[in-house]
Amino acid sequence: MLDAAQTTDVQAETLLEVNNIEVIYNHVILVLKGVSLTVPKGGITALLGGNGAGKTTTLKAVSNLLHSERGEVTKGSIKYRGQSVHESDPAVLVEKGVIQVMEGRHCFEHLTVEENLLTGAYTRKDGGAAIQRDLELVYNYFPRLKERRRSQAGYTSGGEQQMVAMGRALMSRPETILLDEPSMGLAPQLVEEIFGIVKDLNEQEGVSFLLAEQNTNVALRFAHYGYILESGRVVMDGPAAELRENPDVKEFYLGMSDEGRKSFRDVRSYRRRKRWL
Amino acid sequence: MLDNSEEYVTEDGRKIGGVVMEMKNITLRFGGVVAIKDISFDIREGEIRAIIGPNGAGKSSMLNVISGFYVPQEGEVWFHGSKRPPMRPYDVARQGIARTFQNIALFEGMSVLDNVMTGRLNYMKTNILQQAIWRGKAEAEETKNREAVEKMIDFLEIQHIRKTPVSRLPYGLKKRVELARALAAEPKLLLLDEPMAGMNVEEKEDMSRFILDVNDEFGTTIALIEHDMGVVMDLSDRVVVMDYGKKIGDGTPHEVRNNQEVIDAYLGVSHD
Amino acid sequence: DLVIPDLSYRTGPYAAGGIPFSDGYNDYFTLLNERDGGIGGVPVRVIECETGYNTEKGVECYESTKGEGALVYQPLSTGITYQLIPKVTADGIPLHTMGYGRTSAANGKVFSNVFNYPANYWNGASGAINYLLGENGDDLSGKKIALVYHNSAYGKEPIRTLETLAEKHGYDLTLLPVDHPGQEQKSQWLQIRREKPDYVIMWGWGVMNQVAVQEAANIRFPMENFIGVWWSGAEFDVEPAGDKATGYKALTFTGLGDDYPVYDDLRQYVADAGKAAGAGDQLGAVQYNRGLYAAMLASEAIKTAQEMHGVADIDASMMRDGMEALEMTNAKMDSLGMAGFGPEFSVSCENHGGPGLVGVVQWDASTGTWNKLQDFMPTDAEVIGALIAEDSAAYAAENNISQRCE
Amino acid sequence: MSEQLVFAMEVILNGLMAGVLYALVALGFVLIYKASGIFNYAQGVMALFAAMTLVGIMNGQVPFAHVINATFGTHVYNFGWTIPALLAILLTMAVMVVLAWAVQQFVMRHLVGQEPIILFMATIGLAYFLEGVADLMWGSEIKTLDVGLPQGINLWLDEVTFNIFGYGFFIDNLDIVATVIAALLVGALVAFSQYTKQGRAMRAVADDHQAALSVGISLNFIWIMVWSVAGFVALVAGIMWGTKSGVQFSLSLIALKALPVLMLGGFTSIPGAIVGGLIIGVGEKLFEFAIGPMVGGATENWFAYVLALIFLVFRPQGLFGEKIIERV
Amino acid sequence: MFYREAGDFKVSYRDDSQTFPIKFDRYRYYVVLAVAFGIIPFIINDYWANALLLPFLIYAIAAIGLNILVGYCGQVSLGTGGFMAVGAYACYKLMTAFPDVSMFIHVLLAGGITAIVGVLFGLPSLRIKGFYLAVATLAAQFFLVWLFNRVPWFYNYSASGQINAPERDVFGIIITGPNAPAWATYLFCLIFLTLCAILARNLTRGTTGRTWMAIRDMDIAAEIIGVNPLKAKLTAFAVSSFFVGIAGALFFAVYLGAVEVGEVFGIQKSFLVLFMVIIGGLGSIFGSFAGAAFLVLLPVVLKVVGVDVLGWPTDIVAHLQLVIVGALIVMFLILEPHGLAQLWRVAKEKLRLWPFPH
Ligand SMILES: Nc1ncnc2c1ncn2[C@@H]1O[C@H](COP(=O)(O)OP(=O)(O)OP(=O)(O)O)[C@@H](O)[C@H]1O
Ligand SMILES: Nc1ncnc2c1ncn2[C@@H]1O[C@H](COP(=O)(O)OP(=O)(O)OP(=O)(O)O)[C@@H](O)[C@H]1O
Ligand SMILES: [Mg+2]
Ligand SMILES: [Mg+2]
Repeated sequence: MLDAAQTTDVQAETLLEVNNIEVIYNHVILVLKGVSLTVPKGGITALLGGNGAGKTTTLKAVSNLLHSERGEVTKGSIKYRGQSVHESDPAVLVEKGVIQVMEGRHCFEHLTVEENLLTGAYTRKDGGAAIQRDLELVYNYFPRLKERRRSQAGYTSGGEQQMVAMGRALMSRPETILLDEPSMGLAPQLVEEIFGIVKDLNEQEGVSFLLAEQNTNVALRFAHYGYILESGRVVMDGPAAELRENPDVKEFYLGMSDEGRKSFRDVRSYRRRKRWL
Repeated sequence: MLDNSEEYVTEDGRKIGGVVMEMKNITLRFGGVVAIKDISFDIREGEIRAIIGPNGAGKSSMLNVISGFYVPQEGEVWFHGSKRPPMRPYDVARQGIARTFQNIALFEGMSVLDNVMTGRLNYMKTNILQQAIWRGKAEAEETKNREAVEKMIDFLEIQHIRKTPVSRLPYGLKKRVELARALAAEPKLLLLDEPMAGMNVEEKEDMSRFILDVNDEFGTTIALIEHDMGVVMDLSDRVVVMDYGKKIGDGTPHEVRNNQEVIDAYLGVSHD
Repeated sequence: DLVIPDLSYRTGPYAAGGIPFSDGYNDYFTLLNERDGGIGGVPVRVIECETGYNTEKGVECYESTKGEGALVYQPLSTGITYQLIPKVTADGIPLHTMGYGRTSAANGKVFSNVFNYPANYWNGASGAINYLLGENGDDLSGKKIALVYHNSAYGKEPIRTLETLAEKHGYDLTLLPVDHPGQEQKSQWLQIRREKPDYVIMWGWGVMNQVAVQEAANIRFPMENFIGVWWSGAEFDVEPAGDKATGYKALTFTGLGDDYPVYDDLRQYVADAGKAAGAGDQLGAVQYNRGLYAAMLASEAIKTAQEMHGVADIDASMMRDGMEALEMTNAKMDSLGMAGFGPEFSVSCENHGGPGLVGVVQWDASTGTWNKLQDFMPTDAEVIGALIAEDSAAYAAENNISQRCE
Repeated sequence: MSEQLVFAMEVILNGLMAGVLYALVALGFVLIYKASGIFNYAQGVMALFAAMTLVGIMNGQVPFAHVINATFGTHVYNFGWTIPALLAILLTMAVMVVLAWAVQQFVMRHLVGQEPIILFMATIGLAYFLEGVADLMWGSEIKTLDVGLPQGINLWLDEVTFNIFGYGFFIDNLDIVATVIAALLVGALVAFSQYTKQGRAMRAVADDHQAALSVGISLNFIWIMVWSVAGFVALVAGIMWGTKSGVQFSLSLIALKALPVLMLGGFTSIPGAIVGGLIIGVGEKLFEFAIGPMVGGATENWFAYVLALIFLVFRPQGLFGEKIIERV
Repeated sequence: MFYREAGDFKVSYRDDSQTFPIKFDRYRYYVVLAVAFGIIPFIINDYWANALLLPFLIYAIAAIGLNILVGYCGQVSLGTGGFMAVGAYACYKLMTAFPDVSMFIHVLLAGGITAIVGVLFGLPSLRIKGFYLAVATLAAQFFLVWLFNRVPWFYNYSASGQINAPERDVFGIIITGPNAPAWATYLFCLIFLTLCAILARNLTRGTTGRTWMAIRDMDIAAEIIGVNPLKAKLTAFAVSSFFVGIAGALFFAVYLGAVEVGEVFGIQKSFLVLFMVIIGGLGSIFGSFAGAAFLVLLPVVLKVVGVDVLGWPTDIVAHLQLVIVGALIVMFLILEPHGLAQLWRVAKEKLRLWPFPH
């Protein structure tokens, strides 16, 4: 078992390296304006930022899913383990061990929950028994899914679908997971659980994470390193612990002021907005 | 019978009115799945009523029952003191119930403005011929309603994206547009299904402000599903807790927060 | 030069019939140009325009070619014909619909610019019945005859005639429509199998023919009792059914095969010279001969017009006159190397339909040829004449046309 | 037994057989729809293309002979050899795989994630394209196709039924062959889509292209595979129909016979295609038999559609189609 | 730099919701109208009218109609050919029954009758959705064609079952039949097209249009926020069929003059109009024009280039035409799935930014 110290050691090795990329949608809408970040092996890297900052776009750029949304990476490079993955088929990336859990669940509606999970194992070649074992593992993580295994995913509740999406990604036995807003729409208990699982996987299996999250609070609690994105640019980065202490981050992303957490009732007066740009 | 005149005083001393909507012994099944099991609760005039519970508890289904999209196998819905006969969702909307959806249900092919304008359908009285001719009645009506809509757009601070097709908007803004669409209907009862999912604190604060303002300024009654306990505890006057289709708690945020059953089923740790 | 538009269809569902017809039509004019230097010294220019059997394209072709000084149109499509009848009349250009089109156009008194000699559908229907009468000792009473027809204007043409003749001769007529394209005819042929009609007459075009012949073979309907109209009597209609198609009969108003002197010239000046239209592999095919015949009739009409008006480079109205005064004699055909290729006939102001002589041929799969069973024989002019008069009168009334030729 | 009843039985039997032939075409649609949510209008033209290619290969025709001759003034038509049916079928299959690859490479790959109607349009464009290419390649005249399938009345059945009812039923041998082949095809395809990994991946792709990509399913591979299988089904359909009526343009119109079958059976169901085919086949033949004579016949074209339509009003996803998920 | 909206401010909501909010567009629109009404009628000849302009105008009407149904309301229909046939036969029956009434009225009534038939066949759309509906509309297509072919009353018992347009006029100017002057037929169709386009535009920018689009984008949500799906879908079917019926009437009476229903109004027609709508751009009135123009002109251009200029055999050109049209359709869809209209919009957007790349 790895302990925390080791984890930090291994951080030296960089798995994913995004270098100054620019993304344009529809040939006209410039969304990312030079984003660079690195994901070290065995680390949990958080990508934070408000709505429309470009988190999802960054993740999709990495996993090469932009194409089907009429977006393209026009500048910069993306390397995984030193190899450029910029032009490759998304499937190739999955085979290399990088899988993305997409924002908004994206379950296969007409497949049953179990079939959904099994598609996650599509690229695996280590035999049915191993897959079966992992299936049990996923059911262990999300008992609710086991109950609903035979229902069509389209009919499950929002939270259940989120679990399916997570579970499906786990089924591919990834080395790196790109997680896009895993906490969205989940009950608080489950958010904790999911992050618990993230932590487990990270510590026990050495899975690396790149995590796009709005829930800054939780994200910074679990992540090792964080990037803050705004309007398509990285405006701040640093070890999670440092970010947590940064007064600006505190105020604008964690909702804390010097007096501790504010009540949502108290923010009614029109406030100054902090923008780095 | 209900006592509609009964006044109710919340924890922080706000007075809210009598019962506007009451759900009585609602049971909803989908084949073998029981989404809602014999649940009763009420919503009072002018209050913010939260519905919470773990995933798959049946919260969204409950909203769907209220808005007439799901027809429960058992139970009754009382609205404004009378039992609601079975009716299609659009008739429910006409009674002054508007809502937003958990998985944003905006009309992706239309601009923000048009989306919000659809919220005012119930105020559109011209017939198709008048609209085809446009000049005169239809145009006047359009302009009048446009003014009301612009008010909502201003209120929610989305003026700058008025003409943008919603498909291009980021998630958080979409949520706001959806709220604008619901508000444009000037509803008596507003149902919000996880309005703050996928937002960061700053945006949640904004959204909270909007919800409170709506509640205050227009006196709109609000039923709200949310998973962020901070938000729920701060905003709501009363909370219903569901788990596996059953009601496991109902009361002020304070009561609910300390209910052991609720903590076990949902909150995990106590949230303060 | 003499401009002859060729509204052909080498694509689409009816290409199989359109290709050989157009090849023959083109090749004959090529022959005249190559061998004789045109007609009366003026070269012929054929403008081919693809319609795909589609009316709108037909209109486009018509409009784009009429300005070139087109002399006569031959669209080989009943739909396009109906389209063009009013237009050509207004524009003063003749329209020749040989063996198709609007039957009542045979009445020249009403249809000034439309010609459908030498035979029309009603001649066809009557010809088939006459042939059957001959087979049965002039008595068809009590016989059952089924008509399998393409459910379109074209296919419906013979119905009225057959019905009238049924009254006259006392046979039973069953109507079996087949919808375009006619790939599925199980129902129709099962019905035939059940009801066992004595004879089946077919008005088909396109794939419908092949399927019908095949189905007839499948239910073992006696092929000799199965007669198709001339548009259902080409090689490609029967070949897919193989040997089982032997015995199938078809009507014709032209000679079949390539046993005519004109073919020597065609080979010499056209095919072997590499000037043949299309792939050049259709010589002697049934529909090729029809195209050839149509071209021959057109060129003879041009000659007639040139003589009448004393002008070599005639225009459309002279062409019309030429067609109206056309006379086809055996001697003439002989001199063209096409003796017996078609019936003798003459056109007049009143009669634009010719004599309506109809022949019958029979398919022999083993040799792959059509054998002549019956020469060009007259049809029931009395019945047909009345029908033509009635239908053209209705048209004249509808369109405020006053009768000509008085 | 009354004569009408016996006739009706014969009609029903033939309807069943006709239904199988429709189902053969419908199967191709179902496959592609299942795998990509694409309503492949080009399926009919694919059948035509396959049949034309088969005949062309068997007869040793020079592809694009007409164009070559027109451009270079040459006179090449034939290689001068003929190829046995079985080998020709294999070669045609290879051509269909190449076609599948090309479709994927040049069309579908660029349309990932588009709305269904756009994809549908693309297949119509493809249909036009293929039709033109097929004609240019092999010429548009009618060709006779004979791969040695039996044809004509089945005498055994004729005799048996004659002994029972006093009226021998007509069943076409070709239809019997088609039925057997269709049964085998359906069995194999059901097993494939329901129980194999690739089958599951195929259905996943149909639901959500992006998500499928994100779990590492290669759309390229799945689609080439599915289009190849659909090409194979098209070839089978092309052989059956081509044997009946000769190979020519109208072959592509059999697609129209398959559509009501699809509707009735459900776009996504392989067994649905066959059951739908049977119902439509029997329905339209019976209607034409019983009601047709009263209304003037030729009812088959529309009756199938109206039958399917009425049916759909009660079951909007067809008999076996996946339930249309309606949630908010 | 040529195309700007800066400086073009709106001071009222009324101005803001007009058809061409940008001045430049508005002027261009007036110029087009002026040319269409003021210049073309004087220079038109038979070829241009009959081979190009009439089909373009009439198809544009049909495309607008279908676009309302498919592009705005999201109900894919393959029954357009059948509905055009209803328009044509209604017009024929009216023309022959009331010879003295103006053609203008006949055509409008034909549209009205088609609207009723359209509503009838639109009823199943309440239950049936997506491609199921598309295929279901084929029932209308085949049934209607069969009906017109079958029942002699529709074709006034003529021997062949064809219908022929007798000569009819509007204010004494002959509009139908072979003697109608090219300019008159052109103007007649142009007036209808202009009216239809304006009506369609008015409907689609107001409440009706929004309910249609709501149904298209997400029918369940639309119903929950208060759209009555029955009403929305049926009005879409009615309005769409009205336009399609007008197009059918004009197609028969003014353009072709004689019609054989199975051939002219067959399923190919349904596909053709759908093509126009999609190539042009779903949910765009301008797109309907662009699509109609494209698909009417393209084959003619290809033919002229292939046969007249390059001198290729007609059949090769015809086949190549299929290949090229097919390839172009696919290419356009890949390039811009939202049609020519969107291509135009993107071009404008770029022009607005020009000379800056973003
Ligand atoms: N398909 C698209 N076409 C055009 N613009 C797009 C598209 N997808 C995203 N955008 C734009 O790109 C910007 C970044 O979007 P992105 O989804 O990456 O943000 P995000 O940080 O993930 O936000 P959220 O937290 O709301 O998910 C937004 O302004 C959005 O409007
Ligand atoms: N139309 C339906 N058909 C079948 N099952 C359904 C349907 N709608 C909901 N369910 C089931 O009912 C249960 C309750 O679902 P619901 O969406 O109400 O949950 P929820 O409380 O909103 O959960 P979440 O917080 O995750 O959104 C779930 O198990 C879901 O799978
Ligand atoms: Mg995002
Ligand atoms: Mg929910």
